This record gives sequence, C-alpha cells and structure tokens, in this order.
Amino acid sequence: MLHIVNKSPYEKTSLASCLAHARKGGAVLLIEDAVYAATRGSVAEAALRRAMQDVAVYALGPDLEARGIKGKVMDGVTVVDFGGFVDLVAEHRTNQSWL
Amino acid sequence: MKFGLLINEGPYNHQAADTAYKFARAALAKGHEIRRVFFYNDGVNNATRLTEPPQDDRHIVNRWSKLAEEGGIDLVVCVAAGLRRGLVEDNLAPGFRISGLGQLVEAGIEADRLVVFGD
Amino acid sequence: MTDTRDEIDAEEGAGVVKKFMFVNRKAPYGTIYALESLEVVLISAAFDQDVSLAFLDDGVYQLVKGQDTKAIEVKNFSPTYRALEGYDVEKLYVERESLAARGLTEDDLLVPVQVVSAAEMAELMEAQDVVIGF
Amino acid sequence: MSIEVGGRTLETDEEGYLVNLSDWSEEVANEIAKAENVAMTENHWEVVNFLREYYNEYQIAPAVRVLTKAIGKKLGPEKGNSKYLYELFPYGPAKQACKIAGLPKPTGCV
Repeated sequence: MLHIVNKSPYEKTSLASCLAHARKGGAVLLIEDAVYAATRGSVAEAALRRAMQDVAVYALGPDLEARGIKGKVMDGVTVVDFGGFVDLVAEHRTNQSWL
Repeated sequence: MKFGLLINEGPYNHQAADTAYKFARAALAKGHEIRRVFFYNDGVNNATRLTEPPQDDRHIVNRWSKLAEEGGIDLVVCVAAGLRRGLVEDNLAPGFRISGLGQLVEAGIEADRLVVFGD
Repeated sequence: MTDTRDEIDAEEGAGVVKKFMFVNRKAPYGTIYALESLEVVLISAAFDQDVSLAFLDDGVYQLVKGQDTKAIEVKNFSPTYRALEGYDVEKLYVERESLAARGLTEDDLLVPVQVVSAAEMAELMEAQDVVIGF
Repeated sequence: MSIEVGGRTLETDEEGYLVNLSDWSEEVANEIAKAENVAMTENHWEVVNFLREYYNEYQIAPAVRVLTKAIGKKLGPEKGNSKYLYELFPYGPAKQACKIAGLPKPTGCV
C-alpha cells in the first residue's frame, strides 16, 4: 500500500500516524509540507530512518525544490517527480492520503 | 490505467489543487486515463469563474477548464458542497459540471485508482 | 434523501463490489471534514459496496456521546452515526490506541463499534480497494 | 416565496420547502400538501409523521431505500415499498413527503 503524507511533522501527527500503520513492503510518499520530514539532521530523521527498515520512503522533488531543501535530503529517501508519483500510485494496488 | 481524483481544498489557500493538477497532467503524459476529477468540500471553489488571480501567478481555475477542454476530462463539482458555499451554475467555469456525490462513489468503483488531495 | 440522480447512478454501477473504507482522523465542528465525510458515506450506501468506517486519531472524537452544539449554533450531526445501521453500514472500526491516548473508552461512544488495535487497523486498511480519508 | 397559514406568512424557498423548520405544524403541512396537489389521508400522515420522527432521531432525511425498509418494519410489508410511497406522493417521497413533513431540502440529488 502507498501512503501519501502532506503535513509537516512539526505541525500535525499525520506522519507519525501513517508510519504507525504502514506495513512491511509498503511505501510512504512525502509531498507538499511533508517533505520537510526528509531533511537530514532533523528531529524527524530518526523516525523516518526506523520506518525505512520496513517501508520505502519517497519524497516529491518539485516540493523539495520549492522549499529550498533539495540538497538536504537524508540518505535512503528516493526523490521522484510527478511522473514518479503517478508510477507509485499505479504500482500499488491501494493508496491512502493521510490528511 | 484509469485514475479518479478527489480534491477537497480550494485553490490558492492550500497546495492540494496544484498537486492534483500536476498529478493529472503527469498521468495523462504517461498515457493513463483520468476517469473523473471530483471537487468536494472547499474544493468546489476550484470551479468558480469569478476567480481573478494576479497575472504573475498561475490561474488555477482556467487551468482546470483548459485540461477539461484538451483532454475531455470530466470535472464534477459536488452539488451539496457547492450550495453550502455559493457555487452554482451561474458562476461555474467552463468545463465543470455540477452533480451529486454519487459521482464520487461511482469514480471509486470505476477507476483503478482513486487518489485524494486535501488538507 | 435522494430519489433521483444518485440512485440512478447506483443502478448503473450495479455489479462491481469494491471494499471502500472511509478514514476519519479529524474532530467534528473545528472543521467540516467529519460532516462531509459522513455525507459521502450515506451516499455510498446506495451503491451496494462493501463500506467500512475507520476512526482513529482525532476522528474518535466524532463518536463521543453527549455532543450538544446549541451554544455554538452548528448542526449536531452526531445522531446521524446511529442511522448508519439502517443504511446497512455496519463496519465501524475504532482504534484502541487513539481512544486511550485521549482518555476515552468504548463506553464514551454513541454507537456500537468494533475496537481494534493499530496493527489490526493497518491490516484492515491494506485489505481495501478504495481508501478515502478526509 | 411564502405560504399563508392561519393568517401568518411563512417563508419558503423557490421549491416550496420551509425556510425555518420551526414554522412547521400540521396546519402548515396541510397547506404545503395542497400546493403539491396531495390530499392528505391517514396513510399520508403515517409517512409524514414517520419522517419527522426519523429526522428528530437521526438529524437526516432517510434515503428512499432506507425509508421503505423502515416503513415496512413499522407499518407492515404492504406499505414498505416504493410503489406504495409513490402512490401517496407522486413526485417521490424525497421531494414531496419531506417538504410536507417540514424537513430540510434533500441535497444529495440534482
């Protein structure tokens, strides 16, 4: 299952809740303000690092660029463009937006 | 593959409508079909033809109208959510139509993937 | 009540049965999401799909007993959750961890529900065809 | 728009639904029914009263499917079908019975 998160981890608990429900083999895509969670050296990094043992983590490149943090993405996060976003949705039988 | 999109936020206030639009364009570019875009909650405000943003910014409403015209995409505005917010036939932008919530459920049934964009 | 458009749609969509889950993670009244989510659920019932509702995080507040909105002059839609059974929407899952974190128990809720763990909730989500969260 | 009932003028929307639900009374119901060309009988009142009770309990007007099922349970299977309801309210229970019962206009349909 693909989980889509769009909230900064410092504003809402959406990412934490998503990670608590993402099952082994699933994927998490960070878009909009959620891309801040992928920042190297941030408080959110540890939680994401733990999640990566079970799920693949992606971040939307255009949102990283817009926010000036493209160069600060932590290792292990795969950056995708909108085409990659479409592919992720297509590849997973189901998806869920954690609004 | 057939996609259905649900948009729950208005234009400009939240990025959801922009993300959904970029997603729709990317899906079409990859040869997928957009079965329907359903506008619900404040998302109905994507459909008001009275929208006039400054010229140096994207025109979210016209962009949807153009997508509908070019791609024959079915843009459906929820009647109940629209009535609550003053969005009716009179101020509906080209390419949109107003219909019931059943159109959202139907899109969920008929599309291979339904993706929700909101706040 | 809908005796035109939506029921015609429902008949046309006959045949396919998908598993729909509506995920409620937001509290009522502060925003409209809970109410408009419930409105979709009521319509979806006409399509003979396999519908379930998940309540987790602040969504569990939607089901708390004793809501009285008179003083804020907002429509109290909490009684409508009790109508769901008549719509054949009978799968209401509430996450145990979310209740506990908010100092709530099953006795605080206004409808019969199935309380499940976060792990069970994750499994339920995974088993769906369409997941709509507001 | 408005209707006159017992010397009072009550506001309605363009389709004839009451604007203020608290204006409703049996007299008002009869007046709305007259405008709809529905001659109220015991059978009509059964449905109208049922709708009011349902609304008071759940804060929504039931879908027709749900209404017929619930009516069948309460008033007997010969009444729990849409044919019976449409005979009483030719333009449909949602459009006419809800209006006469003083419920909000159903928004789900166009």
